[in-house]
Amino acid sequence: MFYRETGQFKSSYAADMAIFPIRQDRIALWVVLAAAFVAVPLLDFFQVWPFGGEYILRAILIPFLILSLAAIGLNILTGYCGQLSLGSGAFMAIGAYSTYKFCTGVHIPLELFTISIPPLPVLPSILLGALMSAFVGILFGIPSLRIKGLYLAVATLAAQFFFDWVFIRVKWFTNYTSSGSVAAPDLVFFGFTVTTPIHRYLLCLVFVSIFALLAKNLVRGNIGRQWMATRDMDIAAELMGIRPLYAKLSAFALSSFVMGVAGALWAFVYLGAWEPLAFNIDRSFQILFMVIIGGLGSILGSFLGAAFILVLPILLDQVPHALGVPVSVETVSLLVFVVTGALICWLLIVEPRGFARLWSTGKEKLRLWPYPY
Amino acid sequence: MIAFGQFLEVLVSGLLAGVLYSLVALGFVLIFKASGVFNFAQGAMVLLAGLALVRSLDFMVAKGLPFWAAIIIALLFAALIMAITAWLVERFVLGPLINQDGLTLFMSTIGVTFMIEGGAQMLFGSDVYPLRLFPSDAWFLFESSFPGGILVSKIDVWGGMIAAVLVVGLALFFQKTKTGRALRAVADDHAAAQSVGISLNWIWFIVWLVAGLVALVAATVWGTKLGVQFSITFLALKALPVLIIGGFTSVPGAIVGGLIIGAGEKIAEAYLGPFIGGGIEYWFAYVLALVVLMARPQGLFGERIIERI
Amino acid sequence: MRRLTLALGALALGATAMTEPALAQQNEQFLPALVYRTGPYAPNGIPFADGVADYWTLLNERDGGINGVKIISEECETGYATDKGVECYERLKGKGPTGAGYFSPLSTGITFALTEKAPGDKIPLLTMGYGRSESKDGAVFPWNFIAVGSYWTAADVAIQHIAKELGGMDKLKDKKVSLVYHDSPYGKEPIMALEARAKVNGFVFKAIPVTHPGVEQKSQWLAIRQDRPDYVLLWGWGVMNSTAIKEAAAVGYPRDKMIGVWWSGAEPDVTPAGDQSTGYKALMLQHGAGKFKVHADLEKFVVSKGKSVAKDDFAQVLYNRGLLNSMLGTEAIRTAMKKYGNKPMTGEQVRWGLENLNLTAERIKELGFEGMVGPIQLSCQDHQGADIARVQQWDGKEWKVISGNYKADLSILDPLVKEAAAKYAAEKKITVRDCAKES
Amino acid sequence: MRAPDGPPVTAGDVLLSIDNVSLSFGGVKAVSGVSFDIRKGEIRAIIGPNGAGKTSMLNIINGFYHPQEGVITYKGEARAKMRPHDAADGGIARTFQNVALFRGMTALDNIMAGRTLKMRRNMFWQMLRVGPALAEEVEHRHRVEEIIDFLKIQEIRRTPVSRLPYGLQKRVELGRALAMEPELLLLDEPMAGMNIEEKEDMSRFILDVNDHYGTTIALIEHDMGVVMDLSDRVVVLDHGIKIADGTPNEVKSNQAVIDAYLGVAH
Repeated sequence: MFYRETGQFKSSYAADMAIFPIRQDRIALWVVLAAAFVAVPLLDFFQVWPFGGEYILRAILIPFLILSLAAIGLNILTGYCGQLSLGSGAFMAIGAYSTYKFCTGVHIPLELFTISIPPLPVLPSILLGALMSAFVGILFGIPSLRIKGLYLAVATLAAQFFFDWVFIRVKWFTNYTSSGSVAAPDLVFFGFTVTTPIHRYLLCLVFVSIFALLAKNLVRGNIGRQWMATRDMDIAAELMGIRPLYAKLSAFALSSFVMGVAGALWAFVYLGAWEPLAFNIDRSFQILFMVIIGGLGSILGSFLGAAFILVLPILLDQVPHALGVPVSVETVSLLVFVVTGALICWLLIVEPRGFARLWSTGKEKLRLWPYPY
Repeated sequence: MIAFGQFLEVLVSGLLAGVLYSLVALGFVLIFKASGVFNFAQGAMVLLAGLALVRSLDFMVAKGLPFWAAIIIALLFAALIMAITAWLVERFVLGPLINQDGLTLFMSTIGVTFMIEGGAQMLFGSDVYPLRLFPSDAWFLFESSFPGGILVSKIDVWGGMIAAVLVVGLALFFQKTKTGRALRAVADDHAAAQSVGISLNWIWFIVWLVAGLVALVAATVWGTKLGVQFSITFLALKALPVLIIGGFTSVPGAIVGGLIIGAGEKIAEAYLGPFIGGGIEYWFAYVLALVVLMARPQGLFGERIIERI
Repeated sequence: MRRLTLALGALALGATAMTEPALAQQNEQFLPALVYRTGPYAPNGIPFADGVADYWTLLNERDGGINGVKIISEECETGYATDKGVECYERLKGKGPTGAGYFSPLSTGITFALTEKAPGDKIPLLTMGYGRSESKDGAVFPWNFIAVGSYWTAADVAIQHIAKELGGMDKLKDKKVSLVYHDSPYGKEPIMALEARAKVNGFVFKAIPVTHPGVEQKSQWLAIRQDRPDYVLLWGWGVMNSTAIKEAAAVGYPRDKMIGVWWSGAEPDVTPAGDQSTGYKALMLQHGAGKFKVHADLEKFVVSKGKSVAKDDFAQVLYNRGLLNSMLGTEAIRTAMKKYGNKPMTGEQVRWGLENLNLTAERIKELGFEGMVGPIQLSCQDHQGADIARVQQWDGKEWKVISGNYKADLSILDPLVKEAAAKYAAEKKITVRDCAKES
Repeated sequence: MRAPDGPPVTAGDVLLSIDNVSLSFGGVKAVSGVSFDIRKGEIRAIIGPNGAGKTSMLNIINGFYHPQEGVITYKGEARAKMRPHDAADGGIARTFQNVALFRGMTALDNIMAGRTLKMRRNMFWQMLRVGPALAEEVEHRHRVEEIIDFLKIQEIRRTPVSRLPYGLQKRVELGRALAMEPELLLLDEPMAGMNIEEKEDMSRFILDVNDHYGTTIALIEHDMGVVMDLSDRVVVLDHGIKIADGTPNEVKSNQAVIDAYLGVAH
């Protein structure tokens, strides 16, 4: 009834090509953004339920935002360009460690000359770190020109394990600390030091909003169509003049760039101090789950998937305690495993294309409601 | 001479270690071959089989049963558990997902992994349970030719023999039995197999059961090697490069892939490792697999991918 | 529609759980426990968590809490994953009338992450026998308490024990000592101290990494078989330890020439290898397995009442370490109460208590820990409080103490601590406290 | 590598010529010694029984297969081994025997994808999607809307192509090829599986394309009636060998062609 596009006429193609051509959707987006940018800080300021303490911000919203960003990164590669990757953790790690190096100063003495970069502020460091990640992404994307599907997925594990090893073994990356763990420097942006949870949250939110918008622009533009064409039918795409080299490597580069930013945020904003284990194979799988459950080829799906995979186990974990059921922690955490697994299977049976498809089917139904057709 | 002896030792232990990875890789191959499902849960199935085996074994030994009787009953019990798992997976997960694409099926097996990992530990406990089925000391061969001899772990040799028996058994199963032939038919063409009256549900149950039994065999060897505990699930990650080198669809490929990966990673660790800091086995196996894939994108024994339009 | 209601119900429940209105009684001390009872390191995580919980139960059952303040606690499963640990920390830090008293994550990765968060939240970290070795320096790390021992202490004591077996420090010269370590910050910690020792004593040191989780170590042990080091130090965790012992047996390396760190010296590390473990040695974080006076109390007040969470891990090495961990924490709270009064302590107050903790021999005897741990005194400068350790040996059935206490050579270690702490302070721009000025 | 940019080819000149081309797959000959040419502005049909090597011929023309022997001259320049996208660069577009649309995309996006080569703004501009990038997107959308109007598929613009009926999919595919503004359009059985009405529509589209845009068209078709009506010249292949070449009427009365279609033994 209320969700109708009747009477909304577009007078230009530009309007027709907006992210949300339907007015109700646009309103919904503004509501979400307002909630994220205004309501959350206000609720936090007045410590209104459920924002008492910092738990929601620090343990749920911040990791949710960062992992959503990583999921957007992987979605570009896997969802839009169809290149299955299990190396997300590695690209996040490259982003994190490179950012750390740029923040603390790069000094490489070579035979003939010395590369020396003084410590940079955090923001340029993050962007440069992400560039490093993009560069490595291109390098590890080259095999995709020959290797396809699951074979490629397993091949990307080479990147994962190689970089796990590099960041443990090469002491230069950790500034020669005795244990090889790294602590992030202060987060200073334009002279302002980000410390409180709400500031950290807003920082992540800004990054995620910008990158989500840029990613959305890309996927609905020419390059996005090239990616999807390569995904859906690579031969036909090539016969139409789409260069597989350019399409695939640009997807690898952008995806790694976004994942690099996510990695830097994960290390600097969420963890604060980290070891390579923070970006191990489990992280790669976690992000792949998010992308598949959320919906391949959907920016919105990246958020929904991240929410499901991250938040569901945390919620489940607290249900018995909230109900006052005396169950041991061990049983609860095993139950969480079982229930999460069962929900994943159930969701796939209900809608194999993930949350994003559920969402759009729901919208279609809503458009027609109360009529069945 | 010493150097050559050392090389031989590294090579032999690498080859044998590789065969042990193959034991896990075989389970992947079986399911992929018959249903096109990349079964992420294979590692978890090894854990489940191992836990079922060791816990029932301990229970019956504690009840005073002679060891040989206890081990037979325990094996049967573990096989039963794997059969139940196969039935549940087919009935409630893969059955409803028939005709979905590979990625969805892969994701669903990840859901299955969570359920098996949680369920197995809930039923049988999450501690470490020692299992001693095979001797775990070593032989020292050719001591006259090489000082100290060439070390060969007995359990690795046992593992190798078991893998050989398993491969022969699987080959016979596929060639000689009606079910085995039906499995091959399904692997070749789902729709055609259905049209001649082969029930896909039955086939999927059988293939998961066979993969479960392979997991049980792997659990006897790896359980003896490591003790039955959660870490056993990590073996899946060691089996993946084996799988890609061999090709997802080839049983002999899994064995050959195992030999290549095992020998390759051990030789790299022994001769390249010292120069770059060591601990390179894990990624070296994957890089080796990547190099093979660059030459043959479908693995050494995988079916050739023909591009048509 | 019914589904939706259910889903909403679950959400609401979750949300309530997260807020947990402070309905709890005011005279309760909240103590969180980050545990891992599932996952790859569960066999080691379970006994420790059991010991921690049982000691708190004992205090409540026997003494009615700490000076009348009842202990309430909540476990949170981390699965040894850093991000899960951080989530648990955030979930538990504000609970109870005064918030969490202290945290003991029992994971190097989580310790690193929490080290960055604890100062902001004003909650101390009690990392007994693990974590950053340089956090001994309380001037730089006011919130970290690496009480009883650090990995550098461990490394030093291991070398001293080797020297004693060889017949003197001078005998170390040109001997070969190899370290087989878990390839992670945890496993890498001792390398710096061992390298320093090798320089002083002239032995040849070699570090051999094992990739996490350590299920495959054939190459490493073949290298050891060929290299024939005089001693092998083992810095493993979880499945890596028992696998190392088995591989050592397979290549014929004598187990009594192997010395594990105190995280490689518990029952789950040796039992999977069966008889092959016989003769294997490990350091003790002062204590070992076995029952002491406190265990009699535990049996009387906790086990017999069916309130113990322990199964067959009662009085095992890691269970006892859990007891010790809880004892240190609660004694710190008791110390803090002397200053702030007998009421629930805030994290900040517990920090003061830890920093001023002085466990004398008499007090330890009173607590029933005599024979498990020696006197410990913490201070602003010294957040470790003790630099001694012993060595135990597995005789096939149980751990036997085979040495007296060794005191780590601080002339070697303290400069390392100073240097590493100063580097951390510089990188993080921390204003170093002046301990001379603090009481 | 760029496709040849020879001197401008005017109507009636030879646009593409194929000289003595042979192609085999592991010993099996798909095409052997075939020569024919395509003139600017004509509709050229390639016919023949199943397995005659027609699709292989199209694959050779747009660079997907590389013949072992023979020379292909396009716009006056003999071309060396080239990749399919170079053919696309040179103005060769194509539809497929079994619809090869991008199944996950809408009809509109499929056709927009055909504009890829014409779009110049780089990734950075696309990311921002303001100013010149947006203007470019709008401009190409105009061109695509013209094609949509032309093919009368306005209603299904936003529908994912996997949900469209077969006939419409074929039409979208034609639209996608047209969006490339090709000089040479290769149509592989554009009317396979269609009913009479749909065939008539498609025939009209093909003729209109040829008329309006002056596009040279080479098509493979089984329906002889359609071929005879549409094409200017016909080349007949059988078992990879050219057996006839000429106007529809010439070909119709050629004995070799009749034999091939009736299956007379050679």
